[in-house]
Amino acid sequence: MDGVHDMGGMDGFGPVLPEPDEPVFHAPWEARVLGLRIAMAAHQLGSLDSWRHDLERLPPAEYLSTGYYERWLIRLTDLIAASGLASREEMATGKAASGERGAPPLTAELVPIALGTSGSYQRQTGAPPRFAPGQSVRARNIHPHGHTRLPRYVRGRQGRIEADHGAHVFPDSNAHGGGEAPQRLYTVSFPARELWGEGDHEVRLDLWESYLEPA
Amino acid sequence: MDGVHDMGGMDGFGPVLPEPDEPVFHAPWEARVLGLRIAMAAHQLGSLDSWRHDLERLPPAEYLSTGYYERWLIRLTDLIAASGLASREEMATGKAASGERGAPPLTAELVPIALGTSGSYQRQTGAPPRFAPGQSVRARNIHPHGHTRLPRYVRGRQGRIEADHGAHVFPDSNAHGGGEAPQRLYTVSFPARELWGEGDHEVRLDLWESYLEPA
Amino acid sequence: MKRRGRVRGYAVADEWQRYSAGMSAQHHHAHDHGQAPPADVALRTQALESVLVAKGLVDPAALDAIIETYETRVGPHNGARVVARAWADPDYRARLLADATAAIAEFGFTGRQGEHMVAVENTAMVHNLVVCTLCSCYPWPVLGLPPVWYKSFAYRARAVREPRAVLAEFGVTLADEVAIRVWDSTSEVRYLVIPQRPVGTEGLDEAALTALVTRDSMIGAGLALAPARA
Amino acid sequence: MKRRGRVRGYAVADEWQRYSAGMSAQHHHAHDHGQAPPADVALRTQALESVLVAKGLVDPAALDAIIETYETRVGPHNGARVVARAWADPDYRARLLADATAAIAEFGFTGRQGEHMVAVENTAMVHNLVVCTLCSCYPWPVLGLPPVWYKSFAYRARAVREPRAVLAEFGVTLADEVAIRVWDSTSEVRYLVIPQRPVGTEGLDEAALTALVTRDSMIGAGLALAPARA
Repeated sequence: MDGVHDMGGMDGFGPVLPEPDEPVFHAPWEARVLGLRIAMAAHQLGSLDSWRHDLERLPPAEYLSTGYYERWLIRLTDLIAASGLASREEMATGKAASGERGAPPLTAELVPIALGTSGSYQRQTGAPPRFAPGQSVRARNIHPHGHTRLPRYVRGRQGRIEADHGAHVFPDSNAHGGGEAPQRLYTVSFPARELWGEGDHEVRLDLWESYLEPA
Repeated sequence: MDGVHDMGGMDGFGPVLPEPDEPVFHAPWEARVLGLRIAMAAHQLGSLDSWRHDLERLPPAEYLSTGYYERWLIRLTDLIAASGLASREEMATGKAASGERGAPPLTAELVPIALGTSGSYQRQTGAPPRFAPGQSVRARNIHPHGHTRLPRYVRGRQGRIEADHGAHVFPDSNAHGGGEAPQRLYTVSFPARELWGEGDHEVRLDLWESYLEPA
Repeated sequence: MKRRGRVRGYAVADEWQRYSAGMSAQHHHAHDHGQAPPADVALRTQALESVLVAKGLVDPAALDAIIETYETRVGPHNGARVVARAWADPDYRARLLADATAAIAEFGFTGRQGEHMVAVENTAMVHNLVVCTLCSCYPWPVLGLPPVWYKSFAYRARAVREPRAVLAEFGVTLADEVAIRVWDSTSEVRYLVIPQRPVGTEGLDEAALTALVTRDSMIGAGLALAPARA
Repeated sequence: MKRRGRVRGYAVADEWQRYSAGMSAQHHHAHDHGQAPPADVALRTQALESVLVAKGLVDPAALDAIIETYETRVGPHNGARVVARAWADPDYRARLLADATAAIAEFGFTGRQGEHMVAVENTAMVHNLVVCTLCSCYPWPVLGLPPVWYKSFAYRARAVREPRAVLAEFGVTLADEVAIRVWDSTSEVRYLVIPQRPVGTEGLDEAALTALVTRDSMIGAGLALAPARA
């Protein structure tokens, strides 16, 4: 989707403000939201791709006026409500409506394993790559209404294949329950002048094969 | 500037909600803000171009979370403060700090004339047009940090000259006090497929000559 | 009203229905619709007016006159007269299409946001729709001040992207073979749509025709009324 | 800190200075900087945790363990060890550049947001900078959780557009002849920058080198510390 989350190149956000000696969390609730998000993932609430899409589908004014962990809190609450694991009223009051009590799938003992292991997003498809390193390509000028990892700022612009990462899970499909539909993933470089009409730097992105066409 | 005000094609804003029997104003204060804006224009507070740029430079979250007349109120207050005609404290309290009292340049008697007359934005430059109706052009892929009337969604896309409006005041210059710098203005048509990768409609925009290159 | 979810597979509209239904009470998005401004906006406006009047910078009677102008004298009834005459008088229609600024000035409709008018005509083959994606440019002398939906982020975003879906939200469904032409008001040129003259209006005079011309039809977001509905 | 107004003629930064200075007290934009969340967020979080614990969906001890992991065990000190070894051990450096995921796993640094690691090396000729314009993708196993500035809208917007200006805001000024390469983390591939080894560190061992490697230097927003400053 062409949303406000797609921020590459946008003006108006002011200077970058590094914070000296920044703590990992700025308030205890931020830490709890992180913990809750990870712990609830053990309930199979959806893919990381659908989670990213949940966040980017927040109404634009809300996306821009909330912080990172507040957006997580909003969407985690929504995910749990949609799953039926708890109702909005229960989550608002903090009180369970029924006396049923399950056993948490993620215990403290399992945390090191849960955090230290994770699956690969690479898949074997057997399909030959359409592009090879060094080749000129153009990012397609497409505007999907759903989730995509093709930022607006490269659409229609010409670049060069720098690396082939093999086939990876395709977020545009996986975010919408359409299956992993793995596709070749490439690192593509673009000169700043091609992207912005000025500048001397280079920008590299990882782009899936269907985002690209020969140039 | 590539700002959130440049909304053409953006997703996430929901449905269009026409309001049956909509009043001209939804609250008395909206009407007063309109009146104040027009009445204060008699004090020569700047061009319409700089006013538009004032509005689009609102911090993005603020732009998206305020209404049309509220944005006007914010920027009118800022303009008056910058002009020195009233201080922020005076405007916040509603009380004039000094006893000086001028004569309002716009009286009720002058309102019909002020609203019914306005100057042309067309200028005679003597410069021959660079493009002619029917010609193929491409909107340049430029990303000015200042005010521009070249929306992102046409940049880099190919279109056709439909009409030549003569030379008009160039907003990208005039908004920044750079003078009128008049340039030829053209109506340019773009097929939806060229803009969005799909669709069967056509979009027409009025674009200044320096926004365009031959295609 | 129809919702966008119908048009596209991805459920952006679902978000809005969720919010509209108040399921997420912490989040208020009313401003996007131009509703429910903060309570203090009225007070801030009042304070601003008070001090500007006290300093002799504005004349409250001038404010009243400006407001009265746009509440009663300058509005879509002006544009409706222009359109009705174009329907009734082929010579006027020709003048309007050739030089809309001059033709509209024949009625005395002049002034800010109407400096460079262009009239575009809807036909059986082409439907015109006007938007301003960058702000809310609108032809004030013929249509008055823009409605909230015209200024809404949704309209500004979607009119150039999916005009058929937007028109459907206004209850307007055009045949597939009608070409849609969207005008994005990026300059000081302002566009007035001449809607198609409804069938069954052959016997009507200019005044009767005027009553059929709605504001939305002059933006392209609606059609002129059929005589029975007027 | 330097301001953007210095870099470009148009004064976006002026806006921010105005707001920072509190001249427009009605408008709060603190969220953009990740500061000052609404007071009720903490209460909402507490209510959510309470009910999830009451229903046996989460174990509060597991939450504590997750938080403790990212507060103490998984953070930029992990990445610093990787970088220091790459500086000290040419064979390790070669393995890291050839297959960063495997080379980083030699330390046991594995897990979510580190599934597909790529190491990119800063040299006298090329400076690498990492961003995620679409969200805030970041290599957790080596750097921990991202800092607020990395998640900020300003950084996400500007790193790909004007990296030299952004670097200047971190106090990093590169010679014009140094090429800047910005990596936008659009896939599950995560990038670790190997900063240039500071001069005067020839005699230092791996542990001493580790202390010179800052978090920002592994994102490309900073340089490794000179030995005197460590």
